[in-house]
Amino acid sequence: MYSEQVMDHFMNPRNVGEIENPDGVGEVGNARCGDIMKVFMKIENDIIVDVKFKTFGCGAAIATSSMSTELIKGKTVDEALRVTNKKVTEALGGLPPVKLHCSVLAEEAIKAAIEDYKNKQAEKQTADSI
Amino acid sequence: MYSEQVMDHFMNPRNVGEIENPDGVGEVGNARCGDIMKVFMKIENDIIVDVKFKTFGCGAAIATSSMSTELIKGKTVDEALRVTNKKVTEALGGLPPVKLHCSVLAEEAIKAAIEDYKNKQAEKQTADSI
Amino acid sequence: MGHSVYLDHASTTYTKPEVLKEMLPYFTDLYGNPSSVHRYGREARKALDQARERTAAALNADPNEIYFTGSGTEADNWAVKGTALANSKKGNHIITSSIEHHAVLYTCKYLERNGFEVTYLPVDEYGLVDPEQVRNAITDKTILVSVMAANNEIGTIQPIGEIGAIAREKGILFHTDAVQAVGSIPIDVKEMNIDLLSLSAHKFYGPKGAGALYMRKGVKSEQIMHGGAQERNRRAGTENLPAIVGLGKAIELAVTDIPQRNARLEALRNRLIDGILSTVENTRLNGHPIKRLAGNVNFSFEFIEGEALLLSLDIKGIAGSSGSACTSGSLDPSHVLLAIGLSHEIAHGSLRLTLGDRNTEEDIDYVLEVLPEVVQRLREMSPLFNQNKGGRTYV
Amino acid sequence: MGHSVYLDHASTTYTKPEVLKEMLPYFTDLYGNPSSVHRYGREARKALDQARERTAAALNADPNEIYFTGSGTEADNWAVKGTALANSKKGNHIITSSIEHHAVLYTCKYLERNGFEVTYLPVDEYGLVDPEQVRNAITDKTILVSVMAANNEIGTIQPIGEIGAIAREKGILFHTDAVQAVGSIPIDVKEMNIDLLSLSAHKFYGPKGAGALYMRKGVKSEQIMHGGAQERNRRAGTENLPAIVGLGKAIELAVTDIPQRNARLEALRNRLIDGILSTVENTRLNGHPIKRLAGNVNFSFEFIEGEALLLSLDIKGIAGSSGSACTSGSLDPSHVLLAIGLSHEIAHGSLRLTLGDRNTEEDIDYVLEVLPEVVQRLREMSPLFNQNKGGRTYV
Ligand SMILES: Cc1ncc(COP(=O)(O)O)c(C=O)c1O
Ligand SMILES: Cc1ncc(COP(=O)(O)O)c(C=O)c1O
Repeated sequence: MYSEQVMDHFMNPRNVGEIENPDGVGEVGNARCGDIMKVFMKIENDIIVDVKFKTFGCGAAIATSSMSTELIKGKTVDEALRVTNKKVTEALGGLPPVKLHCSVLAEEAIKAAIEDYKNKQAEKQTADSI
Repeated sequence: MYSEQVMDHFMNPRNVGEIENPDGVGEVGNARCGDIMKVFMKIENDIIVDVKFKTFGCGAAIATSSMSTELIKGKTVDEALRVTNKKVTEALGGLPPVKLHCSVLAEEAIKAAIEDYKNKQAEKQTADSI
Repeated sequence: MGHSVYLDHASTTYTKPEVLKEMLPYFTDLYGNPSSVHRYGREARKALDQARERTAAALNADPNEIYFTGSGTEADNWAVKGTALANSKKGNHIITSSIEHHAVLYTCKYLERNGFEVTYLPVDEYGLVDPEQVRNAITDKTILVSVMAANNEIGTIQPIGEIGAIAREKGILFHTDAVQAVGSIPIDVKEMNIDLLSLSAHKFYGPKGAGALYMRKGVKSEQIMHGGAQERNRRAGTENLPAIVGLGKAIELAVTDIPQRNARLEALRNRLIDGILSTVENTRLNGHPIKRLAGNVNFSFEFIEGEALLLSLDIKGIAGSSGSACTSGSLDPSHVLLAIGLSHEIAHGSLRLTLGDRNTEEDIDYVLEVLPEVVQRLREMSPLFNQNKGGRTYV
Repeated sequence: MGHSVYLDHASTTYTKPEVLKEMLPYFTDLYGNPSSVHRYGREARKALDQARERTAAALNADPNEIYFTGSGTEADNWAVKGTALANSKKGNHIITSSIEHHAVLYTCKYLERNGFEVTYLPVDEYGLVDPEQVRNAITDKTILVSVMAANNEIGTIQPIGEIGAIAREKGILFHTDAVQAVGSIPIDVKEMNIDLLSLSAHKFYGPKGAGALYMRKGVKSEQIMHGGAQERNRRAGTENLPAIVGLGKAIELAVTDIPQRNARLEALRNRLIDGILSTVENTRLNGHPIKRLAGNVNFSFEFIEGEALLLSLDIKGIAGSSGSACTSGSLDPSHVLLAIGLSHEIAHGSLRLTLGDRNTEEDIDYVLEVLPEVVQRLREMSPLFNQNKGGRTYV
């Protein structure tokens, strides 16, 4: 069912955990639907210097969380926004069709975290400029 | 499907053939339905001294023809009329349910032959009495 | 008595040893349910996928156009009911032939009781459907044409390519019951414009209990087996994996070397046909002389009844079948034999001998030795037969 | 890694060697079609009759009340659709439970789309149907009550004897899906007033591809599989003889020594349940504590998702199943878990382990060694779980 890469990222997920005082946090999904992904980011000079996640969900959800955080680590925010669910899926050697929605979850969580970061930046600037 | 007795009477049917100048002949069934039985009788002093049959039909039809002619041979006409399809079937060790109608065919053929005999007797008597 | 000549392959075949061999692990070791997440399930899923690919390859279809069923009958029921119900808004008219297998015919009768109209096309004396009659029968209410690829009783092969082309041209679904055809006639669902096709493993040396329906992508059809999400949510029920694996292997073998196997079977078949025609009088070969399945022989013998003939042959170690009513407990002889114009009485005296891969010339010669005697013995018992005149006309 | 612990017997069982052994001759030697006149056919017919007798004996039914099908699903479809359609003049109302298998539930949904009305009775927190609610749901339009004998997910055993008595008293047909119950609960169709009963061989160490419907003499039902005259003209299709022979043997074994086998299974089951309860926090046993199948264990683990749990166990060589939506590709978790009152989020974290005759104490101990670690690992990854507080409430 799952590729070797998926199983590897499921069993040995990269970047699991939380970041204290993150610069951006995103949480998408809900428990009712069976998957939640929460992403924490440390961002310096627009570069994602650290990223961690916590995921409640199936094997595909955990593996895509792991892979997508790997793919954006060290990237600029703009580069990270271009990491689509398609790229994550490809990097995992594909996903069963019924599991493709899990890769969307990861994409959305990352976007939400970056959005959160940008909002915070905007707030800071507003605060600074006052 | 068929009992040993049925198979025996099918493979080695008793009384197959015709009788020249029979005292009674009965034919029932029709080719359209897949079975015809024709019975020939030689009757002396109300006793069936000889009986022969020809049958177009399935294994059960042939076996019941054989068995029923055996059962009436040497019997009086009245005794023969009491040989029901049930008795023939029993003597054959039973028949599959879908084949029970074959045993009726034999009973009817015998009745028809006896009827024919009686009609001929009646005609003779009428002829005699004229 | 040593003889044992099985000539009833159209009824069912043995499972070939190499087919059974592939099936066996799925009973005791790889027994998982293909829907399960765990390794047993994944092993099972892999086997299921492989069987689907093999089946698709045999028909030039796509694997996800193949749906496994429990039998050819289920595939036929599904093909006809499923498309009828799903397309009833478009129309309520179905065209089929009068010599279909009961799995199609009685499904059509069922639909007739439920508001559909069915045209049962006649066939000619050889059992052939005329494609032009299909065309002419089409109305703006027609939603399905179902004509079998080859007939199970008389072996006649239908011009399904031509019928498929007409149906496609008119935008009407075309189903073919290929239960007897698979392995005997090369089938290409694309080239032949087939939208739905039924098959059954035990007719081509696979196991009983597995059939398949090919359904072209995009065909609108209702489910008839409700429940679990198996077969991409279109046919519920835990897959009969050992049998499906067997189907996959068997169909792969069946479509390999069709010309060679047919050449061998046809030689045996023709030897049998010629032998019967030259040794038994008052007989009639049923079905088409050339457009017939390589293994099919079907004769009517006048003045005698088919079941009695079968029993007599059976005692001699020859297994055949008959369209006689008496073999089925029904009242009428085979609808196929009546449809090609035989009278009831002649139809009752029919014998079908269907050859298979294990049959030999010796088998044929043995039949040719036994059959004339057997027919003669029964004729001598028959009130319809007059030894001197060679028979009387039926009443 | 040496461990291989199969705990998914409710999904499907292996075929017992002694069952397979009885089946094997019917593939390659005794391969005749039971409808055939010749000796191959007669041998097949004899085997078919024997399987029918064994099945009847297992249920205290009459052999001619047993109809073989291709699966438990087909038996369920037939039972529900067949009686509904045949009795639609009497009424159009069906009563069932909300925790039936989809083979019954989706058949009911299909009937709802076709003019029938269906009452889906609720169950209590243990999954029990209340017989009094059955009684109260009966109207003068009610034609069928269908309540399963035991649930496939949570193992709850229903009071089918009581429900049967009520249905009989009211003159309404009673069907029970006993697919999970056969071999686990003694069944007597007469004593329990059962009119129709479905079973499936691969759930009791028989082969896949064979099911049966018990239909009491005199029950009015329509055919759903049209075609040949098999099964006394009520279910068409060449019989899957090897599998039917296997069903016969398997059911004979299954109903022998139920108390002894159950005692062994229950000891293992309780060891597993107690072990999980004492080593893993924030868990919930689903189903009835006592009125449950001897081999069924079903837990919900908070904060984690079932498929991830299954995968993790699978890697450790443990095969289980889950009511999580993610195992089936559907959107909602098991309707059964929702019906007993679990929230969606808890239902997603469910694990079913179903024991079989080959499982040992070592298997159980191994699971108890592995499971707590696995649960812990997943919880640590979960945003819903707070290591210190032991979890947060769901959003
Ligand atoms: C032409 C044809 N269609 C359908 C069937 C039904 O197949 P099965 O009996 O395997 O369900 C058969 C064989 O019996 C057949 O010969
Ligand atoms: C309670 C119940 N009913 C019906 C079925 C359907 O049986 P099958 O998959 O063998 O058709 C199952 C098993 O899947 C079941 O557990």
